[in-house]
Amino acid sequence: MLDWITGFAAWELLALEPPGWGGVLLRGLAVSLQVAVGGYILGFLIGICGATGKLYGGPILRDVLDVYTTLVRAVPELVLILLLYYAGTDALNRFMALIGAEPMNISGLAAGIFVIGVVQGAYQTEVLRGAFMAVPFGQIEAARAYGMSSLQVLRRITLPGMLPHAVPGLANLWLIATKDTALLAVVGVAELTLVTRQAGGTTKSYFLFFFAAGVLYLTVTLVSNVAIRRIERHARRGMPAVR
Amino acid sequence: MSSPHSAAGTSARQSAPAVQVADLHKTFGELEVLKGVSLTAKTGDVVAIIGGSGSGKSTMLRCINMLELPTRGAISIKGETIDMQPDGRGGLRPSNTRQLQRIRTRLAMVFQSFNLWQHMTVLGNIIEAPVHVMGVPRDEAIARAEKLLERVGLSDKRDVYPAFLSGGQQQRAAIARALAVEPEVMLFDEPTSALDPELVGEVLAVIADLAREGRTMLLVTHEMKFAREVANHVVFLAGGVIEEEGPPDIIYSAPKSERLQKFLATVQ
Amino acid sequence: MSSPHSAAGTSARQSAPAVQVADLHKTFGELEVLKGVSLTAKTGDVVAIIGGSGSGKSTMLRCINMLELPTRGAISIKGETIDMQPDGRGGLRPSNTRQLQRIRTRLAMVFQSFNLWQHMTVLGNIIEAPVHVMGVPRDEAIARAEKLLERVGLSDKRDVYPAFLSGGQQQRAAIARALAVEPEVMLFDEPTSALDPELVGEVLAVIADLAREGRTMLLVTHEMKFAREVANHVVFLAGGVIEEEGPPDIIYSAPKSERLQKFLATVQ
Amino acid sequence: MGPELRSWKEPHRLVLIAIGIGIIVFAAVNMRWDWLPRYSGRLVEGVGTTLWLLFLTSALGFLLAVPLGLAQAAGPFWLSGPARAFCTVIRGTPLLLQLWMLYYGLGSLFAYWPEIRESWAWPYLRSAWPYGVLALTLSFAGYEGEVMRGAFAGVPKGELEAARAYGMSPLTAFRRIWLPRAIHRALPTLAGETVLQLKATPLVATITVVDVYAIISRVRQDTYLTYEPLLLLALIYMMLTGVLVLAFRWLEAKVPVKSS
Amino acid sequence: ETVRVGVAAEPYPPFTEPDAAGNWTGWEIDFMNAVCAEAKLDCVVTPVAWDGIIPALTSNKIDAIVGSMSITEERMKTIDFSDKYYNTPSVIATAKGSGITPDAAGLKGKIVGVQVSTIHQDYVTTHFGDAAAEIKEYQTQDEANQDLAAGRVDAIMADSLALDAFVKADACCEIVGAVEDDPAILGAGVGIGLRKGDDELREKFNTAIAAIRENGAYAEFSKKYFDFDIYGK
Ligand SMILES: Nc1ncnc2c1ncn2[C@@H]1O[C@H](COP(=O)(O)OP(=O)(O)OP(=O)(O)O)[C@@H](O)[C@H]1O
Ligand SMILES: Nc1ncnc2c1ncn2[C@@H]1O[C@H](COP(=O)(O)OP(=O)(O)OP(=O)(O)O)[C@@H](O)[C@H]1O
Ligand SMILES: [Mg+2]
Ligand SMILES: [Mg+2]
Repeated sequence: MLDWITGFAAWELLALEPPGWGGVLLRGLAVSLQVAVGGYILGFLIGICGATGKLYGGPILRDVLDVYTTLVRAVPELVLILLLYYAGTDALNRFMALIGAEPMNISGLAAGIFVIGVVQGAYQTEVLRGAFMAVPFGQIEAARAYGMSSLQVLRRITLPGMLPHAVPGLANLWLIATKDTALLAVVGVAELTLVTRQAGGTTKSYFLFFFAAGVLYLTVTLVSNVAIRRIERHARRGMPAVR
Repeated sequence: MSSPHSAAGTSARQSAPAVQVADLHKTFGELEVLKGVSLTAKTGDVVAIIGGSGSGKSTMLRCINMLELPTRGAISIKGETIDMQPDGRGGLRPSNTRQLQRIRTRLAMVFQSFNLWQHMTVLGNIIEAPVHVMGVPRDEAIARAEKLLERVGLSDKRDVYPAFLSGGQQQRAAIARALAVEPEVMLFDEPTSALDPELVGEVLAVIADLAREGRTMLLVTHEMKFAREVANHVVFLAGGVIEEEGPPDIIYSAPKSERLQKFLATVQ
Repeated sequence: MSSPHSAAGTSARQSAPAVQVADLHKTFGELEVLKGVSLTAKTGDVVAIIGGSGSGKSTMLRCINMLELPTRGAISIKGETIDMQPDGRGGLRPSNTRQLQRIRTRLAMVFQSFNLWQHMTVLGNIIEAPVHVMGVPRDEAIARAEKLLERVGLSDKRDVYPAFLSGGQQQRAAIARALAVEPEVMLFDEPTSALDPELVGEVLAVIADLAREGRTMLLVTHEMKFAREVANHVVFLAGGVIEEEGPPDIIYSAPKSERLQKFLATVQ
Repeated sequence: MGPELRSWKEPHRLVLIAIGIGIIVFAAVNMRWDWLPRYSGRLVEGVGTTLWLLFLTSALGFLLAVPLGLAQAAGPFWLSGPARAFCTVIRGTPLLLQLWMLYYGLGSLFAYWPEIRESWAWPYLRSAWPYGVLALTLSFAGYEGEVMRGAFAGVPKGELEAARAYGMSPLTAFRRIWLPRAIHRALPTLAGETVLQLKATPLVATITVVDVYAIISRVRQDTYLTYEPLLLLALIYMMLTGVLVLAFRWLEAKVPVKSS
Repeated sequence: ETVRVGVAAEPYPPFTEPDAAGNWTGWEIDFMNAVCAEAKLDCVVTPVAWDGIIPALTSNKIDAIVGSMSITEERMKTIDFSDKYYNTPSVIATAKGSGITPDAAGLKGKIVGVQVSTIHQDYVTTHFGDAAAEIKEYQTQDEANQDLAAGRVDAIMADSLALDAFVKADACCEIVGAVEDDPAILGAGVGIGLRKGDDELREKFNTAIAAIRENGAYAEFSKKYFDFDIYGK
């Protein structure tokens, strides 16, 4: 009757080929990573625009962006995902209908990326804004004094100069993005957490699959950490070590 | 400027003054900091700008390369006047960005707080403007940078990041960065006041060296003794105008205005 | 210590010296910083410790209240020797924690960088040790703290957090904190060197005041003139040993050792 | 206060506020809210459960975080190693998964021991909230342990030396100086983490704990309304977040820090 | 013409469950295939969280629900249904030898588990709400089953077939009997959920359901799962 123990010992259930569920888990992981990467990149684009808007935009833009970041950061991701998932696609389709186009069939994956991107965007806006502000203004003035155009100042001085201040925050957000994908289970996106639950439910070996998924998530985190440390070392070149 | 003796490096063909400031006004909000300043520096001149704290020395220097936009007046570099137009709020703004960027490369500013780019090595800082603004080939820029580093005595710090240099070394690197654009005029804003007394010497030595070479320089400084030694013209700013100017010997030994007398008494 | 004149506050019954350091050795890894230092300070003595940078002045002071554990030697406060035992790695460690804690309350240290507790107001800092270490009732501690604040001229800063004080005010608060434990000996480690020149004066005035009162004090300082005025005994540390010691008049006007002569020449 | 008040009166803000009010009025008029009275009692209870979960787990988690942070900042390797491993695992896996692992994994295992089933602990072990509390507590401890590590390490050494120099025992120095100073340093981060903790509480609804999110799910299932209950839920969480942020501001203001 | 058919993403054996190859299997999947083949529709299975399956339909993410969804008054306000395609009684399962009877008296002071958004939830709340000590709501039937096995609930109520499969697979528990019928809540069987106004699709499905009942296809694939006719009366 201890089927969680027998289940736990049933390693063959993790085989990559059916009837093993290993392949399903890995596919789920791939979906999770796709959503995380996509959402993160979308969030980064939103973040760059948001940060520039907050720093250099007019008063209206700044207030609108403030409303965006405050709202998104105050409401649980789970609720945002439900709201954006249903309302977002619904609104899009109504809009398509309005302009007379075919209703778009938005896949769960795309919706997931959109949702994670909007959430990430709010946080990344704040991280990037802080990093922008951490670049000493004198460095920008020096660049102007040497005849750089605004674009050159941004590309050659501001962006690389803010990197060391942005990397820790951005790294943290990446790790959050990988784990927030688990919340998409509630809208039925077949990411790692949902397929884990399906595998557990079908085979009754809950413990085994939760454990396996935990290991997969942890691996993603650990691998990310190694990469982050590299990036950080590169970004922090030229900064004295802090202890 | 009517300096009697002209320094070594002046060549005959350059008849236009290196820097010409005409009727410069600058207002911050309510505060009128510059109330009509005019100044001419011929090629090879070394002009020291002195004055009390808050008298507008930095502001004047920063207006020359448009880091601060003047409220009124004109700036010419080597006879070329920077194009400006009213900004609609009672001030001026540059109307030709390309011209401004080009002129800025002919002026090099050395800041009080160095403002080296922290994410680049010393070499990277020096070749940045030549390569990315003026389009000098990288190899050539590096070769030239190495000569400059030798000149300011920093050859061994070539690949070090600024954060790992002492203040004096950072300021010398900043001077090398300024020299790398082969500027026609160098602007120094209190280049030694952020330094410990022991480090001041090394930087002043480099500047004195440049002066001997005949470079056109405008420098704001509190080091009266030094200004006296290297400058061939001294400008005393007070109350938003040039209160007195002239060759250092006369300014220092026989100040006419009462304000200048008081000022010299407090700093010496 | 063989100071000829003994200061005011000495009472007859206290025959044991206030501080006695015997054959103190201290090694950091390979580096032997103190190589056998002995020192006696009678009650009411004001001992100034001078010496070049890195000569071990701070280390010696820190050994006296065991912030640094000596490698060899003995420390006695008012005749009570701090119990120590070998730590098994060639050094010593205190063997009686209660005794050490008790003795520490009889010694009060004033740090170069103040080290006020930032999460407490000035008053909180002052009453902390009396209330939480010595068990003085809170009201009493507050009443005493207020007197001390008045004494160092900080009555109006009673409820202010340290971050909002100037350096001189912070150091005066630190002195009040030290006085609050009614220490038998006060240890000062360069109490003014973290201060701007203008703030140094206020702190020195308070210390001079304490000296006049007859407090036993050991102070490491670079202010030679001040040391000369307040100390009745000067110790010159060099190369890990006491190179020379004696009354300030003799030490300053007729230094015997060559090292001391050189040292005095550089600092004056 | 003055400039802030004035800033609300800037024309574009007034327009934004008007738009905001417009949206609320539109929502109130055009959406279905007739269900609200029926559920108001249960909603209040749900908010109560959410807050209770938040405070209990943050408090317990913080108590755990202190030793975790201390072990990592100053402990010997055999303490700092496990502490770091704990924090890494908690931070490296989704809370949802941890929650299910505890409830559906670990929790279902107790049932197989008749001794446990008969014991006094069974009523607790069979209900869901202890697992929710445990998972949220561990999660908070994992994240906050990391924060406290930095806070402990960041307390200036001189202040600790001063404590020793005044004869404080290690325990007194910890209690009076090190810990309060570290908490003070960690407070701004702590505020953010507590908001994140609030936002993590709805996950317990997936293991049958009835918090405000579960009530709203119930409303959605009863009424088949898609947006209205979720909008109300978002509003509730926004208000709770606002209260939390204000509370932490007030706490932080108790020990002012000089802003540079 | 493609029809996106929503099924609950959580396994609901023997009606819908994914296998390790990621294919959906079960009686309802077979049913769906048969109906779609009959109606010449190109149907694709789209898993959606049960909790959000109706919003998914109304917000146009799917076109039909084949998810053992009972036809009830309350749901009819929001969506349309095809004719019923099966109907089975609702039963109560408990641990073996619990002595619990499937009525309010038997469940007095007990903890009852049900899946959210089901007719069973409504039924339990209405009929046993006062008697039971607590009603626990689960996102999936599977979790409710599991908690019954783990002893965390004393009884669960669900569709007889779902519980039948469960008690066959797990020796812990037994079915103690059907609850008293309440057509207002338990409804008129299970139908395909459709967006309101999608009458064309509903007609196609209705015709197809009638046809496969007629031509024996229904009986054919049902044999694999059940030894009786689950269409009901
Ligand atoms: N960006 C600004 N906004 C407003 N006021 C300014 C600004 N920059 C300078 N000022 C004011 O203009 C006046 C002149 O400033 P400036 O920096 O030119 O003085 P300075 O002569 O360089 O003084 P110092 O020797 O202290 O550097 C000062 O009163 C200063 O406060
Ligand atoms: N914790 C330590 N570990 C290793 N070496 C140390 C340590 N503390 C001090 N030292 C070394 O011991 C020597 C004496 O240091 P100490 O701080 O006592 O000098 P000092 O006389 O106070 O100098 P200063 O006037 O600069 O404060 C120095 O060479 C210093 O580098
Ligand atoms: Mg200036
Ligand atoms: Mg020292």
